[in-house]
Amino acid sequence: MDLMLFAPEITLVLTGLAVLLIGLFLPTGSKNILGYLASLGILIALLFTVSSLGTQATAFYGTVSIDALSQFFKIVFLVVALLFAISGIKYTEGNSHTEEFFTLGIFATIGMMFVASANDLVVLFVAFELASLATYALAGFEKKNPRSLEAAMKYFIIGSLSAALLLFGISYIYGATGTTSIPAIAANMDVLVSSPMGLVAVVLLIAGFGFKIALVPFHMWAPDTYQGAPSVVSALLAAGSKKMGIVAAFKVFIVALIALQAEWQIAFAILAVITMTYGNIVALNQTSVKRMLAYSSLAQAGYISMAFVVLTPMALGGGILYALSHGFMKAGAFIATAAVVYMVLSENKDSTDPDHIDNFRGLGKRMPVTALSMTIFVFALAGIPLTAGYISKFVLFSSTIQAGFVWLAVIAILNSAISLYYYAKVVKYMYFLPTNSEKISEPLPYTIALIIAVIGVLVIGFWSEPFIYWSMEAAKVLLIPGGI
Amino acid sequence: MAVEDLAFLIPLLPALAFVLTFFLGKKLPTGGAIIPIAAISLSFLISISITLKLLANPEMVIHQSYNWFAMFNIGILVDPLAAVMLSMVTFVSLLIHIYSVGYMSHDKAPSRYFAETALFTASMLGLILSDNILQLFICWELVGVCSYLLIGFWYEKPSAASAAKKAFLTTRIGDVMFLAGIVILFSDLFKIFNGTIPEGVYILRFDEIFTHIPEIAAMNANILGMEVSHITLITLLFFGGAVGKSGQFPLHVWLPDAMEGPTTVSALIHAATMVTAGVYLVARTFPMFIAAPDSLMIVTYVGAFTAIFAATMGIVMNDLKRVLAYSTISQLGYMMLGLGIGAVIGAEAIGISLFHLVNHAFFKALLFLCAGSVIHAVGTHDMRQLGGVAKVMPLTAATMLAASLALAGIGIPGTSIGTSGFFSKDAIIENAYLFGETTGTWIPYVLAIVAALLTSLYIFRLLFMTFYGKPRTNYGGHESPASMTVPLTILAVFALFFGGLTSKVFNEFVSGTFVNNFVNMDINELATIGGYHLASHGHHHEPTLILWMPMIVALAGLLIAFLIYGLKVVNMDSLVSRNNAIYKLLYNRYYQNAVFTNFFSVKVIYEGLAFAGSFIDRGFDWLVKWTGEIMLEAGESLRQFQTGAVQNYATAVIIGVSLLVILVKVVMEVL
Amino acid sequence: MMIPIVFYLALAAIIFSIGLYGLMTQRSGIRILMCVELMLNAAHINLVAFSSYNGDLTGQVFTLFSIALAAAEAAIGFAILMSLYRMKDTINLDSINILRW
Amino acid sequence: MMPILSMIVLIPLIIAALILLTKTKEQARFLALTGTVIVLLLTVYMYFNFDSTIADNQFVEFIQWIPSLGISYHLGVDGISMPLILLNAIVLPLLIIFTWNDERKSPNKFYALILATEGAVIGVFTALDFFLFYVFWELTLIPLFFLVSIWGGPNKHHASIKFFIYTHVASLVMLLGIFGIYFAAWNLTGTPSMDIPYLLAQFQFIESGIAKDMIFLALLFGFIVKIPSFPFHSWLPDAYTEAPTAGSVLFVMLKIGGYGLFKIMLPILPFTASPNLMISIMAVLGSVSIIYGAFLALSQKDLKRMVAYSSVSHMGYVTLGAAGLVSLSVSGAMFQQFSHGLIMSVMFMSCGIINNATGTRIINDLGGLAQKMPKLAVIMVLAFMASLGLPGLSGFIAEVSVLAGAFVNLPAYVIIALMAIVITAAYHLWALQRAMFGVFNEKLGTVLDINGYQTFSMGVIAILILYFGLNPSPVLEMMLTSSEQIVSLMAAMGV
Repeated sequence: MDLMLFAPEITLVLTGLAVLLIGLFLPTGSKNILGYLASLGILIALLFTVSSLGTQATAFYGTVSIDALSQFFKIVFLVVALLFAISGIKYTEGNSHTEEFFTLGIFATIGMMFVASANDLVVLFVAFELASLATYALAGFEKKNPRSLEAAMKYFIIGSLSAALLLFGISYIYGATGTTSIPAIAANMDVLVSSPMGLVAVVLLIAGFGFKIALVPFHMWAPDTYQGAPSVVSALLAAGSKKMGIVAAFKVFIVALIALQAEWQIAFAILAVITMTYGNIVALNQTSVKRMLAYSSLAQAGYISMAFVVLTPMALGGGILYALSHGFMKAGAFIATAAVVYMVLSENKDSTDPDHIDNFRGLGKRMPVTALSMTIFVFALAGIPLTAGYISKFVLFSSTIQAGFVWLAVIAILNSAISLYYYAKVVKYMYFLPTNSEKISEPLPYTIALIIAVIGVLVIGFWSEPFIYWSMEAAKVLLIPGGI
Repeated sequence: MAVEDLAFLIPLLPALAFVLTFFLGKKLPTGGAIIPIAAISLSFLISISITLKLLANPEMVIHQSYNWFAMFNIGILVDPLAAVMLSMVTFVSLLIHIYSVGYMSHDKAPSRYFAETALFTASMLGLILSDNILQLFICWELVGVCSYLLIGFWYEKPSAASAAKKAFLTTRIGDVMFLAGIVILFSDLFKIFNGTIPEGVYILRFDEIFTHIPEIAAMNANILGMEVSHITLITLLFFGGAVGKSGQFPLHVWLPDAMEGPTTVSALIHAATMVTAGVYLVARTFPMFIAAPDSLMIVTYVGAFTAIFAATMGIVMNDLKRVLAYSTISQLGYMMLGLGIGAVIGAEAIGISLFHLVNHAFFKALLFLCAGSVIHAVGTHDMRQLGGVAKVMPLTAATMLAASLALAGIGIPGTSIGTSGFFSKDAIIENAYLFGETTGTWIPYVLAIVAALLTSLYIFRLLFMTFYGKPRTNYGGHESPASMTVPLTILAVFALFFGGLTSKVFNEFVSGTFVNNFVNMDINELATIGGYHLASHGHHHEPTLILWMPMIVALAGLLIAFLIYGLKVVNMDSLVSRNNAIYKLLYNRYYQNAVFTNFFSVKVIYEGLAFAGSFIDRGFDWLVKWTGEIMLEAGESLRQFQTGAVQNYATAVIIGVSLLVILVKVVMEVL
Repeated sequence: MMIPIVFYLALAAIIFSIGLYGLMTQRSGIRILMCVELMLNAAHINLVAFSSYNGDLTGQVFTLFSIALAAAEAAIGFAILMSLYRMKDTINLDSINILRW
Repeated sequence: MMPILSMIVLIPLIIAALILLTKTKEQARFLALTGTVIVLLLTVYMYFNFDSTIADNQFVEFIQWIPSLGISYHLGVDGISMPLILLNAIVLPLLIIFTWNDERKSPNKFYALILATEGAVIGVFTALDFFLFYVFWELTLIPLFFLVSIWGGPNKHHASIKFFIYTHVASLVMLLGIFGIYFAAWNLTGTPSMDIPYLLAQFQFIESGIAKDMIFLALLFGFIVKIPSFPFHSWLPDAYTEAPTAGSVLFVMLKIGGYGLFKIMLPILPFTASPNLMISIMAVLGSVSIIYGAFLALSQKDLKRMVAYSSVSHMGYVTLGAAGLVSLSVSGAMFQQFSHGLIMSVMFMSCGIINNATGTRIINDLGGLAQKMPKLAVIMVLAFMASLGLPGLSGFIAEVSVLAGAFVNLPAYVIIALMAIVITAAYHLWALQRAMFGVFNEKLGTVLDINGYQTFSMGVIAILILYFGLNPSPVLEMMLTSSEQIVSLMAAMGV
């Protein structure tokens, strides 16, 4: 087998270890070099992945597969990781645990990437847990900050609970099919379909992944964690590990458990509707921007899970494209918030809720770049044309109509209409409400990260063709039998 | 080049004058009065020479027509009817302009005045010249807006501003009917051509309209269960427009208030330009009216009723100009009556009515200008404060007398001796008698006769109260300047002698207006469509009494006025008192103001409907707001699930799992 | 002689439910952690049982992996609880709810 | 030949971006003026090279954009869009001139947004691809949202959010309709395409009648809200009133609702399952809007609000005329859009001036302004007369064409509209009487007449109102051509 297939993962592992080791010997003052190192490593990995787009292979005795789907999602994860790392440079400034921060981030990314290319439940579960564990630690990175710790605690408990559910579900599947290899499961489902175990297993798995995707009611941790965790980490969680849950669900349900399609389609239909509606409505009057973003990403997750219901190539393509766009938009939004939080904290150390929407007053004057990019992100999330958010919504929703689920499309569209309210509210605060404080210089790393995200959002919005093409390719992998 | 090619200049010159005066007037002496005067005198010359040309060869008309847009055209049509109107309007308006030079000399914005009057004249001339109903309507509206501007000329006076608005709105009601008529007419013709109008055919041009009268008459509309022929519908709607413009009952309310403008404006409105438009419209579309069952009857009755209705109010007014205003309404009633009589005398009616229109123009202009000269001199128009003005302003008094004689219609029947008014009014009343004979309904005749009595009564009352006797208050005053008296004299001459000299030729000339090389209408044939029985032509022999009747009542009126206001044999104060019901009714003008303005427009339309509307609108607004609030409320309550205690979260997950199992099962059962 | 698989499954299910119950009712972070471990182990029992019945080792391998993961998980969990305790002098999770709504 | 349409769409957007970089008001307004003037020149050039005798799209540009979804960059103009582009191109420079001397915070943002709006609106008028169409359609929202929210009146936040969300919902419903027709065609032909002419042509082949009606209604809703027509007008008064003068004028330029009616609704109308139902829906909405708007305008205390409601009433003619389905009425409705744009801009400019000069817009607090502002009085009276449909001014042509044309098929509704005419006259004249005439209200303090720039821009528009009132043919001809084609389609279907 060809190790080049795993060039990205290998690069990341090496980078991670390197960061960890070098960090040990560096004085706190000069640790921010690590950030650059990490970013560099991730960038290289990203380039490897992009270059390997379209390759088709399996490795490690068929437990891992490289294909359009895995590569596409790896790109998503790596992009998010890159944004995470770059903005992390500023965030970890002067922190003595810098190396842990980046190493954990990188390992989390590795986990996600292996989930994306996992072709066996064992690998999938292990990688899943790897990502989870790393992010648990990241969520609690601010050891002195009660909010951060609480966030970590909740995330951890619900996480391990759902891990248990997941494993329990997997155990049934294994029991019924006698294998953990995804294609093999698909091959001998008859026992599972005939027995009540099937439904139970499906629901347990949905719960397990739903925790990561943050589907109501498995979402409860998400708002708290996104709000409490460091904004940069929230970016990683919302934009990255959420997608991990999605890709895992894609693989397990659409490929392995296709025989139980009826069951999980209904389940996802219910969850999607509940999730998007709940997310949007509760987001309406949030005062903490991070919390608002958390709920909005519930809503987005709801939209994406429509793909499970519709289950046409176009719908899945739309869902996958949406995952990518959401990666850019949500990561960008959280990083913009991170910049604001940074600003607020640099003004007064002990502000309890630095992400309160009042801190966004007059941001247009105070941090023009941040404000402008935030505007673009929220409009993109709202699905205003010529942004990534619009084109993804366009593909996803229209596919819903194409497949005849008009009612679902109507609900989704009404939802995105509602969502405009709280997105516009942010813009209103940034540009229309007066502020007495003056302009401040925007931290460079955040700005760079934001600009990258903005470029991503706009490029996908304008020059959509290649992205749509690759997401469709990825979707084919899921639907065409033996695609994996 | 031939004079008929200059016809288009008739309205254009004043229009041009408007533009010039509007922009340059301020810089010129007397507000640039010279520009409109020059322009209008040119128009007058052209019109009069065209009229003479047409007189010479009756078959001829001047018609030019150009494409405007879609299936509509712009064009000019000068037939006898138009020709006499043109000459009259340009002539009277010219004199009024000259008169205004003196009258407006003390005003602060004479240039605006002259600009607007020029436009006023121009639009009236355009109205007369129109060869299609749409263009006529356009000029019709322009006349309306000019009257709005002129009545509100002293806009800083709230009363003037509101009078202007009232005039415009009231006439607007008529205009809408007129427009509705046009719209229906259009769609009928559109259907007749079934949707494909050939190139170069302009379906709203009079020749097209007239040639399709039979088809239109064949169409029926069902309104409130009764079958109405479209032609009747259309003509009645047109008449509605005429009622508005020509101040017929019930849309006459604006006319008295229109006194708020300068007196010369009143003269222009009442004599030359505005109010005659309604009569002209009916005359212009006479072939449609005569082909329309019942329409002419309604015209007759409305006209007759208006004649007497206004006259009754004329007797009790104490304001110089108001008396004249009501007299105008009443005289317009006569003109409408004259046209309505067409039901029995056919095309002749046009001649008769138009003849009265022209004469009325002369003497009414004269009356107003005299009144103006009085007001100009003494600075009040309340007759109770005047009296014996004749001593101060002999010339004005003399001309006023002439005008009053004309209005009262003094003259010797059977001869050609008499004031202009005598001939025209007499003709109308006689034919009203003929109408009675033919149709057996005498109401119009009776109304007309009584109105004649009242007419001479109120006009001589005015004369005696103002010019006779000794001053009631000590007002200063002097004879007006030449620029004012000269026009008075000229008008006086016309008021006295025009009628006598031209009555015969005029009637023939104008009555033949629909028989020429543009349109050739057989009125009698159309009358059969309308179901009217025209009286046999040739000379009718009324009994001598009938012949003398108008004369007698006129003199009677004169006598009564002289006894009461001249010799004061009767003490008026007993009658003229607030507790005399009839007097109160008349003095408050039958409480129309209360009904129309205060109740209908304010209470019903504004406070009733408009506010009901705004209430509904708040409803819609509330609906939108409410939706939003519901959402926010829902958000607020749903948040509470997020208790913050991690056990609850775990519980939620577990409950979620179990519920999901059940739900999926259930749904699968259902499907 | 052979114990039918249902017994194992039942056992696992029971343990799993105990874990769930504890998770919902317990206040102390440590106990909750233990409950989670219980649930994981229930799953492990399933896996092992199945694997021996299906006669392939995947399940047991999987279990080994999973146990290792569980250990790591526990470590992180304790770390978090530890620092919580340092800050609040309690690991009673009810009292930790700054973040809500 | 040069891609003239792309130029008139993109130049404003590019210039807008440039303006954002400027520092001073002078640079900003200068750039803005240049941009708009360039657009004007290009449009005039295009106008004179436009063949008004054919109904097809001209100056067409076509580039593949997202082939896998059948989305393309497809531009073109026809008799429906040309006049509206002309309207925008004419009014925008004048609007810039109008605001030449105004003092306001961050003028560069202000002018940038104005130009952005122009680009987006013209984009809607030129787009021949539904995707592109929707993109521009939504793009018009954002600059206006900012204009209202930043420079708006006291109640601006409520107004802007309301307008933004309300119209966004409408757009989304319209999007559903677009999806419907898109996939219907896709399933029919097997190839995706967002091309408007193509999809409109495909519409008739959709089997399911319900689907057809649903699509029609969804699209109709999207357009009706933008027009706006009763009962979906409640965003309008707030938005129009709270917006700054320039914003209100831009709102008036936003004729995309009516445009959609002619460009998209009418061509597919005869192929819906129940055309007559659709026609009567439109007729009802139109005629009710006319009379309803008139009554509400009558009841308003605020001058600008009155004008806003009058615009509801006027736009009713557009819907009614479209429903009339006679070439005269349809072209009249198109012309109404054009003339309404001109008239309303002067009206709103007047409101803005009065508000700045006196500090109030409450009609009863004003009075006798004509004595202090004679120039404004002249222009304003003309605008009001035009707005109440006085012959010789552009409003009349439109209204009489609509009424006469529509009466052929919809007599009852026309009668309703006719009743409104008196009310219309009433509130216009009454407002004039109370605001401009009568005794000057001394409490207003010193009131200055309009300055040279304002006189110029308002004067030019006033002259245009007069010109098109006397000679509508320059724009009416091409409208007639397009509407005749539409109507012939109807006739073919026997509607």
